Amino acid sequence: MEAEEKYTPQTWPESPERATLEGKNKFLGFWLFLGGETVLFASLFATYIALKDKVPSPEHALAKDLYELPLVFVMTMLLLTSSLTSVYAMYHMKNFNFKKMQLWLLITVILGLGFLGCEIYEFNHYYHEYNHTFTSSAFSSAFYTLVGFHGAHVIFGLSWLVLVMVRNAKRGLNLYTAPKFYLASLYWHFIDVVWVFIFTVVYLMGMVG
Amino acid sequence: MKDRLTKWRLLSVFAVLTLVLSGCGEPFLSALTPAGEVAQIQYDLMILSTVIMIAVIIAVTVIFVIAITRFRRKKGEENKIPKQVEGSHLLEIIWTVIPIILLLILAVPTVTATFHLADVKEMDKKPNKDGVRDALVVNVRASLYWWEFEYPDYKVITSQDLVVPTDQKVYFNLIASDVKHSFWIPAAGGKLDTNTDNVNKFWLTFDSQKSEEAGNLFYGKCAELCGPSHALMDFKVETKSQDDFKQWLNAMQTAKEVTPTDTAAAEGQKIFEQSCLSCHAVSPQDARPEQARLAPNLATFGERARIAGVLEHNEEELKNWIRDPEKYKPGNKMTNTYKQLNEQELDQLAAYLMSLKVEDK
Amino acid sequence: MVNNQSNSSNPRLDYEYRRKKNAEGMRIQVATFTLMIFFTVVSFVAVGANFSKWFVIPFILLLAVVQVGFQLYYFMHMSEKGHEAPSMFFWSAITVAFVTVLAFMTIIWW
Amino acid sequence: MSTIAQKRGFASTVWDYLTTVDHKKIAILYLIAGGFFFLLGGIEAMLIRIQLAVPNNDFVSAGFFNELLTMHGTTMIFLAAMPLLLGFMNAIMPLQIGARDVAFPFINALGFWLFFFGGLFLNLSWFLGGAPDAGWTSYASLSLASEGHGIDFYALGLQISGFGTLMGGINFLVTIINMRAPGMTYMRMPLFTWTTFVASALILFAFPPLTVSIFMLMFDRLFGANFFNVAAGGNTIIWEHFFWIFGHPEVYILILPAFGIFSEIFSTFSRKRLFGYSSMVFATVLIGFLGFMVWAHHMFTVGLGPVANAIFAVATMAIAVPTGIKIFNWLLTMWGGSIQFTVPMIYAVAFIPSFVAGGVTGIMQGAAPADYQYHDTYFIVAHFHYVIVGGVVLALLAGTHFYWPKMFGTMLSEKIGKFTFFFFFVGFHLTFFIQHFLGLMGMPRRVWTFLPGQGLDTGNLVSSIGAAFMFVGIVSLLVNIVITSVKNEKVGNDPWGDGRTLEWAIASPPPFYNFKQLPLVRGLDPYWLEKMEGKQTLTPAEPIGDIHMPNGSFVPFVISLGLFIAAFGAMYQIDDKAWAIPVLIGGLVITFGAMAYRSIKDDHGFHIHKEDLIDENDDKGVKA
Ligand code: HEA
Ligand code: HEA
Ligand code: HEC
Ligand code: CUA
Ligand SMILES: [Cu+2]
Repeated sequence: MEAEEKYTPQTWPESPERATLEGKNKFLGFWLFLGGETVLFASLFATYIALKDKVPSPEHALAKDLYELPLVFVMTMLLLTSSLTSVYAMYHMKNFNFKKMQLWLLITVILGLGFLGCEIYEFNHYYHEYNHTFTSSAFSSAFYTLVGFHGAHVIFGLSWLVLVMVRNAKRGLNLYTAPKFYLASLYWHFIDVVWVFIFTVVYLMGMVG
Repeated sequence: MKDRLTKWRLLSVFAVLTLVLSGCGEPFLSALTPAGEVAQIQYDLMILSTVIMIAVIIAVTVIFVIAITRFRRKKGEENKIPKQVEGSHLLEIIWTVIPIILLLILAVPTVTATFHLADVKEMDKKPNKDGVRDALVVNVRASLYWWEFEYPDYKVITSQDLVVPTDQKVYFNLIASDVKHSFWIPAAGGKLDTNTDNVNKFWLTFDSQKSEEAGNLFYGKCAELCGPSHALMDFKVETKSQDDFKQWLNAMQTAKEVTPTDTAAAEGQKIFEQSCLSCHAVSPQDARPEQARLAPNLATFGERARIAGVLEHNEEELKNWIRDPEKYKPGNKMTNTYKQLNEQELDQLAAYLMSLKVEDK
Repeated sequence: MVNNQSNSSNPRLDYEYRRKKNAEGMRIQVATFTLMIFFTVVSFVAVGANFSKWFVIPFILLLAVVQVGFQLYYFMHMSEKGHEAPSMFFWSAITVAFVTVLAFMTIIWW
Repeated sequence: MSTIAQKRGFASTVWDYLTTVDHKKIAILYLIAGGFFFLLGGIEAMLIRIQLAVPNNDFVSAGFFNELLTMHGTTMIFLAAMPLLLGFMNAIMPLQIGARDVAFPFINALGFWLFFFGGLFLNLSWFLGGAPDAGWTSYASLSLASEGHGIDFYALGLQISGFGTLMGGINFLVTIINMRAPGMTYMRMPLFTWTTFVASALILFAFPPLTVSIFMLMFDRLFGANFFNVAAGGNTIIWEHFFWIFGHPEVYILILPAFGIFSEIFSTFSRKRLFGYSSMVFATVLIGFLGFMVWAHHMFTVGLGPVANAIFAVATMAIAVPTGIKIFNWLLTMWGGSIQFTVPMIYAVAFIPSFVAGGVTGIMQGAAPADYQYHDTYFIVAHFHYVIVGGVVLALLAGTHFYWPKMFGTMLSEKIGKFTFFFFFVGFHLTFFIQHFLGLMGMPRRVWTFLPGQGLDTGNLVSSIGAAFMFVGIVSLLVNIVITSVKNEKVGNDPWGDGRTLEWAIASPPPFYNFKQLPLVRGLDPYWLEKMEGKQTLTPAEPIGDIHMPNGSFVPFVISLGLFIAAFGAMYQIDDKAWAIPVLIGGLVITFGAMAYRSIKDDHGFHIHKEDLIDENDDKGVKA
């Protein structure tokens, strides 16, 4: 298979993820998919905004009762940093340095897991402290759906990263594997993009009122 | 062949159009016989747009007919290669600009009318010292297959038959209590949804002369799919002159509970109080909160135009209805909520219900 | 953009030059990252400091938008060539997204 | 078929179709499944019309009628019209741009099977306790109140088939952007390819809101969420917005490819280049864009307020302009041409007045205050059947006749075709024209019966008679298909004689690898250009070489089957059925297992060697 042809740093093309037609197709298809995801998340944001603080009776927790800035700040830092680390991974991919790429991807995964841990803690906290569950009000449904959908993306993104890392550990970098790494990292960035809006629109604006 | 077909169709368009506009459709139901300011504005807009559209259709048809008759492949031309034209800027401009102009002609009255019809400022004006506003306000509540009309300033309630004065703006607050419905009196004006989430407001007027032509009784419909009996969720609008309307309101406000005189009706009342009163009220001044008002208010039942909105108003049908409402309105909320009744009880109930009147007749 | 099945690119490009370019690119990325962290901190501080909400909300939204621009154009390489179609579609998506959110902020008011 | 694919038995043909990733075979699958659902939706329509033929009819019960009308609308839109169009896109678009296949053949197959299983799931509701009954729009308050599992079937079925459609959309976009033959610039793409492109973009952006709202509906009904539950703070208007943010672009997803098919037909049978090609392209894109800005015209009576209504009214009207540009360009394409009235062309010609009639009522509805009268009446029913039947269905019928030879290598009978046309066309106008007046005269839509004495009797009877005509028309089409298949008279690559675009340069049906050598495109209507220069073949853009082909795969079927199974589990878990949760999990395991299998096991496909290509007799591929 020509795509699995061996390369050296010298012969490695400039944009390896797009060097074959297959890679090019995947690259474009994935970007289009992200376009669709953008609209999907916009719909969830819109729903959240419309249902924010809409609860059946006054004893239900509202946005400003729930959120705590320090935790969100930690989560944000974890995720933003993981975005940078995955940029590092792609930097090394461009330089045809497989080992370093894997290493940076691993760091990315660890940071992502940290984020996920915080989120699980957070949801658990809301549940135990405020009895704020998925079914308690329109507000809670919208909140958990938006943030949870993002969380599900994190889980999926992590699994994907791990899968490509493990699957290609022996194979190394070639024009067949490069697009896979590249797309997984794009996906990871997209998760970060969504989070930027989540922490702004949900948490920060929730605190402001 | 093709072109004759088109011409024939076009002719029939006009034929049908004139037929309809000359009064096809029933005056108590049709949107084509507007009976008030709102319906009239909408009707005018419809006519304006129809005229524009017919102009468009004619333009298209003319080009179309010429094209397909003149340029059909004729015998002996099997190998003709027509000139491969790319396009024409002039034509492009023409058929961009003319439609824009036509649309502007339509857009201006559209926007004006949209705002005019949504003007309900009068409703929010302060009530006078008796708590009565200058504007006549009716709260409409739609429930699975029946309608409730409350006159909040006068504290009276009626169901199924809406009573309104002519030649005066009537303002409506609309809401639904279970699923979404839509409040529509075609002859008086377009519909507005009764949402479950919020109160919608609009106004209508009923022209006295047009009302008379329609027999002072308009048909109202539910226009939003709401379940099996959506088709049967009709109501009636009774129009009265302003004086008669005042009298009616007065009668409603002062109405005493009916005490039947004949024995059958009196028996009927007993049965009613046992089996039916938990849902149906028989006094127009029902003070219970709306969640408790589970069924049509029957205070004016003897004066209704229809039973349950659709059946003929007579004792036979009334007994049929009580015997098995499901048969007449599938999925209604009354079926199986009361005990089985025998024929005698039915007769008594019917006698009682028919005696429920507010205005002496 | 046309159908060229097997174009395993031209490796002749100066290897050293590319290394340098990549390293330079990476420096920009790190700078971008620093800015993003800065913006984030500013947002959190603005909220924590209890400024008027009429100031804070537009302000943090603006910061979020700028940050996302960084993510898209630098981290996700949308500024590089070969991203014409992706950016066209992405911007269309953002338009639709914006209209949707706007509608839900304005015409669902009850 | 070719020498490479040998003759097979029935079982292996079935297996071949279950595992195919070839765009042409997937197209046939779409055609069969979509055609089946069309007949189903048609039968439902016939039952509706029988019930409404006379007042106070009790041919069907009220509840059953609601199920009929819901399933009619849902089936026709999601399971018939759209898949049939996707079928034509699959069959023709890759050939038109000179591609070997679509960009992601595997995903293409997956898209089909998801649609198929979603549709199957939805229709199983008939046998499992009742179909959905809240209208194809499934407005939230009613759909939450609806008892039984009907609405759950709706939500889960559409969710599954919606994923399939979304994949199809992305696939076509990538194909068109990346896989065009040398010289096939954007402004040389045939109009059908362009409309496929724009429709796919609409799919990409319109389906996510539907996905989200169906997700919310599903969670409200099955998992206790409160998005639409007003008592818990929810809001039903959210559903309406999402449904129409999706729903309005959806109608353009339907009509644009139909426009594309007609554009090809007009220029082919007028023997003329499409008039105003670039403005046609521009208009297509503009319609797609405006399509996202007008959804609230379905909600004029919801009470959004005068400002919103006015804005959306004006925006709605704006769509008349680009659509008008198209209409006039088609007319001018015929003008000065040499028109041959083949069956496809008859449909195309009949489409113009029919669609214009439907389009102008659309603009009338755009005038908000007038729409307060039209909304939810038979006027609306008339409008959208005029645009859908008079636009989309006529295009599907035209396309069936037009592309049949390309897809199957045989010609449908022209004589029966004209018969079909006559009955369908007359029936169509008879059925729907009168409905405008029914609506104005006060007949709401979605009513299972109507009372006598309201002036609605005659109109409804006429309408039902018209429907019977349409039925006869469709039956004759089926007869035509059977006769043609039995006769099996093969035709050459350009059976209409006036083919202009690349698909007519290749054998009918095309070999499984499409063009042996990618063609060099030198302008709009490349095949026509070559013919005008006296050549019978296209100039190749490359020497004969090995062709890389993907392997067939059963995985798409399994992935979709898993979701299909999981859907039952998700639905029945609220009934506390012990088996439900295991079934849900089992189904998901199948799906994700198959996905993991796919991503872990590499499949590099195979090569057809140059030698084999040369060996084959020369009427395959690009004749060079
Ligand atoms: C293929 C499907 C299709 C198409 C193409 C259209 C096209 C259009 N539709 Fe239609 N529509 C539907 C399918 C479609 N519709 C469906 C299914 C519903 C009902 C859904 C439901 O409730 O169940 C609906 C409902 C619907 C409504 C809501 C009505 C209501 O429920 O109250 C409105 C309101 O504005 C509307 C408007 C339009 C407009 C303006 C166009 C325009 O695109 C039409 C443009 C075309 C022309 C105008 C003709 C050609 C132009 C010229 C010749 C130029 C000159 C013209 C002028 C100057 C006017 N449609
Ligand atoms: C692509 C979309 C599409 C198509 C093609 C059609 C086609 C038809 N529609 Fe439909 N319709 C809708 C989309 C469509 N419709 C939608 C979205 C609604 C709204 C639903 C809602 O309110 O929620 C609707 C609603 C609707 C109503 C209103 C129902 C109501 O409000 O109560 C009516 C009533 O006349 C109707 C009639 C018809 C008819 C007669 C056809 C005919 O053109 C059908 C022609 C087809 C045939 C005649 C097929 C014949 C079958 C055979 C030949 C099979 C024989 C073979 C075997 C037995 C193997 N439709
Ligand atoms: C659950 C409460 C309930 C009970 C108990 C009940 N009804 Fe009803 N009734 C309804 C509802 C709801 C309707 C409206 C039905 C519809 O139109 O869909 C109705 C309608 C009617 C109507 C027609 C009203 C009109 O305005 O046209 C009559 C008459 C009637 N009921 C009589 C009775 C009698 C008599 C009894 C007792 C034997 C009774 N009802 C018991 C709920 C109830
Ligand atoms: Cu109430 Cu329909
Ligand atoms: Cu629309």
